[in-house]
Amino acid sequence: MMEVCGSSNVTLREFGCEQSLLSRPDGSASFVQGDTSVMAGVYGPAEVKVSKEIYDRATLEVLIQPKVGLPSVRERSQEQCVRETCEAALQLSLHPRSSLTLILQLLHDDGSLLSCYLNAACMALMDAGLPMNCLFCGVTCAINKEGEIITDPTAAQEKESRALMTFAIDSTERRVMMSSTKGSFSVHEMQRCIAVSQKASEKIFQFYRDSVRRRYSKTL
Amino acid sequence: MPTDNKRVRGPEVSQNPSLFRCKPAEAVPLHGPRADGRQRDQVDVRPVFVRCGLVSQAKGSAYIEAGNTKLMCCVYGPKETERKDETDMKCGRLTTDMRFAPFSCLERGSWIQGSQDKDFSLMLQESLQPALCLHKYPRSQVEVNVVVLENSGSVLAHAITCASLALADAGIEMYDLVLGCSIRQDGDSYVVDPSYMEENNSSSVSSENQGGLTVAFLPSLNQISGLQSDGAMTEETLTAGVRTCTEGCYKLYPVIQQALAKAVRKGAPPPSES
Amino acid sequence: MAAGFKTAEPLEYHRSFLKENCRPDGRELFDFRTTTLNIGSISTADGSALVKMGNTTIICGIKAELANPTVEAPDKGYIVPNVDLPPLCSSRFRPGPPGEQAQAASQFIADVIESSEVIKTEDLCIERGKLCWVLYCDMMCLDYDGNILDACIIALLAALKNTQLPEITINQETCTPEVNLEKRHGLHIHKHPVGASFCVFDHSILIVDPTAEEEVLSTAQLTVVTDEEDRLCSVHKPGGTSLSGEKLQECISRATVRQREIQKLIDKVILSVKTMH
Amino acid sequence: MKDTPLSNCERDFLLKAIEEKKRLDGRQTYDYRKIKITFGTDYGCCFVDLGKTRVMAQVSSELVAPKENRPNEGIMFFNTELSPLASPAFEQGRQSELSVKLNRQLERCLRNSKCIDTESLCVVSGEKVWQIRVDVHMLNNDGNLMDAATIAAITALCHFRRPDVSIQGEEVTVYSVEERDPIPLSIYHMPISVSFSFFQQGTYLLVDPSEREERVMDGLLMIAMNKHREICYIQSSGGIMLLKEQVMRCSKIASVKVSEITELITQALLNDKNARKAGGRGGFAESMPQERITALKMDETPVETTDVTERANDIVKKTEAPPQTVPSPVVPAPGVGQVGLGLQNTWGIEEDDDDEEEGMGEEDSGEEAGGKVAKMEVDQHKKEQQRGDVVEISDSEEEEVVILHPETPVPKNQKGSSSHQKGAATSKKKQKK
Repeated sequence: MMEVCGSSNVTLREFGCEQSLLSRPDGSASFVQGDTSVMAGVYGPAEVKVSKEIYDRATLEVLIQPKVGLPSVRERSQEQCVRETCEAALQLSLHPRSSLTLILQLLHDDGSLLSCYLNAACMALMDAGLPMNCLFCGVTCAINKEGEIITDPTAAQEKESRALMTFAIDSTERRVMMSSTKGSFSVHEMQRCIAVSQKASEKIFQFYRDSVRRRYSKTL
Repeated sequence: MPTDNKRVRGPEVSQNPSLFRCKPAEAVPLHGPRADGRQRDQVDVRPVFVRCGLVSQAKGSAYIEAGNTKLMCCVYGPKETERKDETDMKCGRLTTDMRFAPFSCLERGSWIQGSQDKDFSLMLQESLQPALCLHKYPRSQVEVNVVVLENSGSVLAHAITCASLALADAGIEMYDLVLGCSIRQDGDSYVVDPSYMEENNSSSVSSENQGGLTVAFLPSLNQISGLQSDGAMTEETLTAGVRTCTEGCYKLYPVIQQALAKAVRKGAPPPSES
Repeated sequence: MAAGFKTAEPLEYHRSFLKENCRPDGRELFDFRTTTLNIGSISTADGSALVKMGNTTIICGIKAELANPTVEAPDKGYIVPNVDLPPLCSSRFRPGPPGEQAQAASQFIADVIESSEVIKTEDLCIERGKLCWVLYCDMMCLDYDGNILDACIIALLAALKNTQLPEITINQETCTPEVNLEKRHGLHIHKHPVGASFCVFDHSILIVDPTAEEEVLSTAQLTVVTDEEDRLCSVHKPGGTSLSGEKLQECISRATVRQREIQKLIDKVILSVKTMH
Repeated sequence: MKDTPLSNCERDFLLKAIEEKKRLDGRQTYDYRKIKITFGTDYGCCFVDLGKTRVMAQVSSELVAPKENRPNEGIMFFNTELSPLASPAFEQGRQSELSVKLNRQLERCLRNSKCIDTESLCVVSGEKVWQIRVDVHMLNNDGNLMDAATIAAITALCHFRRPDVSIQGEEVTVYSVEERDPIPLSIYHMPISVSFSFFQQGTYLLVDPSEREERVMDGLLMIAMNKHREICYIQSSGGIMLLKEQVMRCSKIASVKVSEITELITQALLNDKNARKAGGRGGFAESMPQERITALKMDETPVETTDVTERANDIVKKTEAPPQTVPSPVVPAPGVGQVGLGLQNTWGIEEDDDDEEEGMGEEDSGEEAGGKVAKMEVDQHKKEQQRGDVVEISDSEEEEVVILHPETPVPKNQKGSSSHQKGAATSKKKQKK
């Protein structure tokens, strides 16, 4: 058994978010975690291509754009993770036979990228005003060589770590919506990381709430 | 910079270890008995193993193994034509797709289909089409997909046989089965159903009568639906070659018939009392 | 009658089985389908395996080639895994470049190889900075009936264990490699990762080893990969409805049992081939 | 997704407004929209906001072999990415006409004007040179993407630092940022493009058209110029006839605009340099507008972890330990094995030949035919027996399928297999399924 993780590592870096920053998309947001930064845009509900049409719900497409070069297999796998998470959160059956497109543009990668994609995606979906069952947020945990948990690791910390886990936590029951891991780890370590992520999600959801409250403070 | 960004990428270049082998590869004997013990200049085809209806998702499927050549064929359809603009109101369409698994040849192949695959697909389509009653399937298409798992020669010939079996298994109406057989002519002698080594190994003794020939044959109608030859052969050799190939097809015929009968018997409702 | 019900209301059809704690094909919720393994059937490959889990069939062929190591990692070789879902295996796949599912599967397998360290890429180095092996691990689905990830991992592992690399020496005078194709040796397999996939029905019911139909109707999918030391190599849940830590724990327990089962199977099959000579 | 079409009313309205020398955003004819230049955390990353149009450029470098005809020159590579983020009409991964056009223009403007000293990018002549790659991502299209893209690309190139290299003999060492300070590119001049749109066959002219204006314009004239008033590139598109005076007037306007923009870029680069020197953090968190109601920042926050370990332990303990013993797999033949009794597969279950089933099913604990999948069989089709005589084939399959030594099937690529196969003239068949 590992000792209780050192508290100094269990922090979330500076968070920042700006919504509606792009004029063309129906919803947009940029999300910053430390130096990691992602911009997200949502189009839809709009007309769908016949080949992608689903008769009882909307078709959601997620596109991840890397900074240099074309998207590769890695981006495709991340797209799948983000898409299936969003699909579970969105009430897609309200918009049958229509298309939703979520584009995520990487601006800078300094660790915890997948969680930043998820957070940016959630903020953009909110900005687009799409009906959702719940919100979700992404938390990345790294386990370093000493067995300590580091939340929201930087790229350097990720490199040093022995295992890396990213979870998407839902806002209603704080359960795991998505999980993506790297490296090998014990069951205990995973359960601890889940528990830490659930705690961290409280902070992120509070941040969501604060930023949305601030945004609508004049209209309310 | 054309890179394949839809697959996990390896190094830009890599080489087959056999390029650096210390001992030269054993040469294929040009006279006398063949490497696998079969007879030269005789209609000595490899024993084949065939089976129908292996793939649960497909309408019809077949697997064929001849020597080390292994290939599989699945048939989907008849279904609505995908390309609406090509819908034919009177006649169905046959589409074929033939590909080699990357590990199927001695040299690792690429996932991206090369011109050879496309060539084979086309040959396959042209050989099968005459045997199908496509007029019975207006506005629809029948898809034939072939995957070569291991290439040990005569791939096209066996693909034709396998595909026609799969079509029959799928219950697509046909005038007859299509059987394929190929020979390799090397000067005066020839080998039937050549292996990969025999296909790619030609002696430079005589430049005349060098070539390969693949025939697609409808056995009960006694008609040829497809013929492909490369190399240079005299008219007489070619005619003789075609004759040899049809003979080879006749040898396959009972095995194919029997595999089909077995699949039909299995698929038919049991003659039970209930 | 039943056929009509199944076609018209597939979800209700499955629910009526799940209510009784069983599945339309007669399995219980935590039962895997029969898993059959056959190794070494492709002679053109350096290692091969064919895996069938129920109807799902995956063939994995490994080809080894020589290449230069990268400047960044001069003492490492390459492992290049790719999963192909050709139109042959199911009518849901179209010809052309691999779709999202195939790409995500390829990336998943690559991640499992890296995380589990089934093979250390250092082992593939022949001469530092000069020459190394590239293992092209190509997995092809021949019959798609769900749960390809588990089948791919088994096929990959068995094929790697079946792989025999030719002996290679560097000629000191000419500085060129010399390959002896007759003399071959196996790879050093460090870990035995095995996956177990689950589906979530109606946000709560967990079933293992889903068929293609169950996958479509489910609300979430989850794959747990464990090795022989009960360490987790991957907990991959791409999304879908949420699961609590307790539910995940259930899946992990099932996955560890499955790991033992499959490792035993692979070992026994490999052994059966070895004892033949 | 399709772009929303422009209605005739809108079109007429826009043209009428232009005739009345009015623009929708309140600008005058020759006004440029507000330009904002920000930089990313790493070198060579630049954002340009031109009104609502937003573009990002990222420069990266890589050591590659030079082109054969220019062994002493580095390579400049431009890639324009029309991200679907910028407009619903843009599609990912497809080279649209617009993206090819933009890329061409960018290349002509920045590569062909020889503003970058490519010879200084050579490391080993004929062997290794730097390839400088410029990726320009369009993030929001509100017109005049080209001007924004050139500003972003040239600023990013000015901002970029490549890693230092040293050559000792044949060994080329690339130093990381920590080891040696990276080196900026040598840039001779900064070409900046200025776009002019023409309406009503060239009667009206507007500088820096917005997206709406672009949709109703008849033609476009693009002039790229540096601050020394040297024209680097000029292109007119859309098929309008321009008078010589019009072009001259445009070039005059361009020279004014270019000196303004150059000044702005220099200032922005200087600011960034000072900020970096002072050790202040650059990057996105800093560039986020604080005063906007849509933006919010949260400082670094600790996460409560008091009962985390307990909770994890609880969950692990609660689930019952998995059984240590697992069923033994069945190995009916060398190279083949099977485990589990579940759903059967269609591969080979039709084997009704009873003699095939040795060693299968017995070991399976009690359950009925679950494991009875005959996955392996040795079929031998003796074609010799049927040679030439098709008509007389009997219906009975037992006669046709002759099974030889079913107890010793051989996996195919085993070395020993050849010895097994010697016996029969025709080789033994084993289904690999």
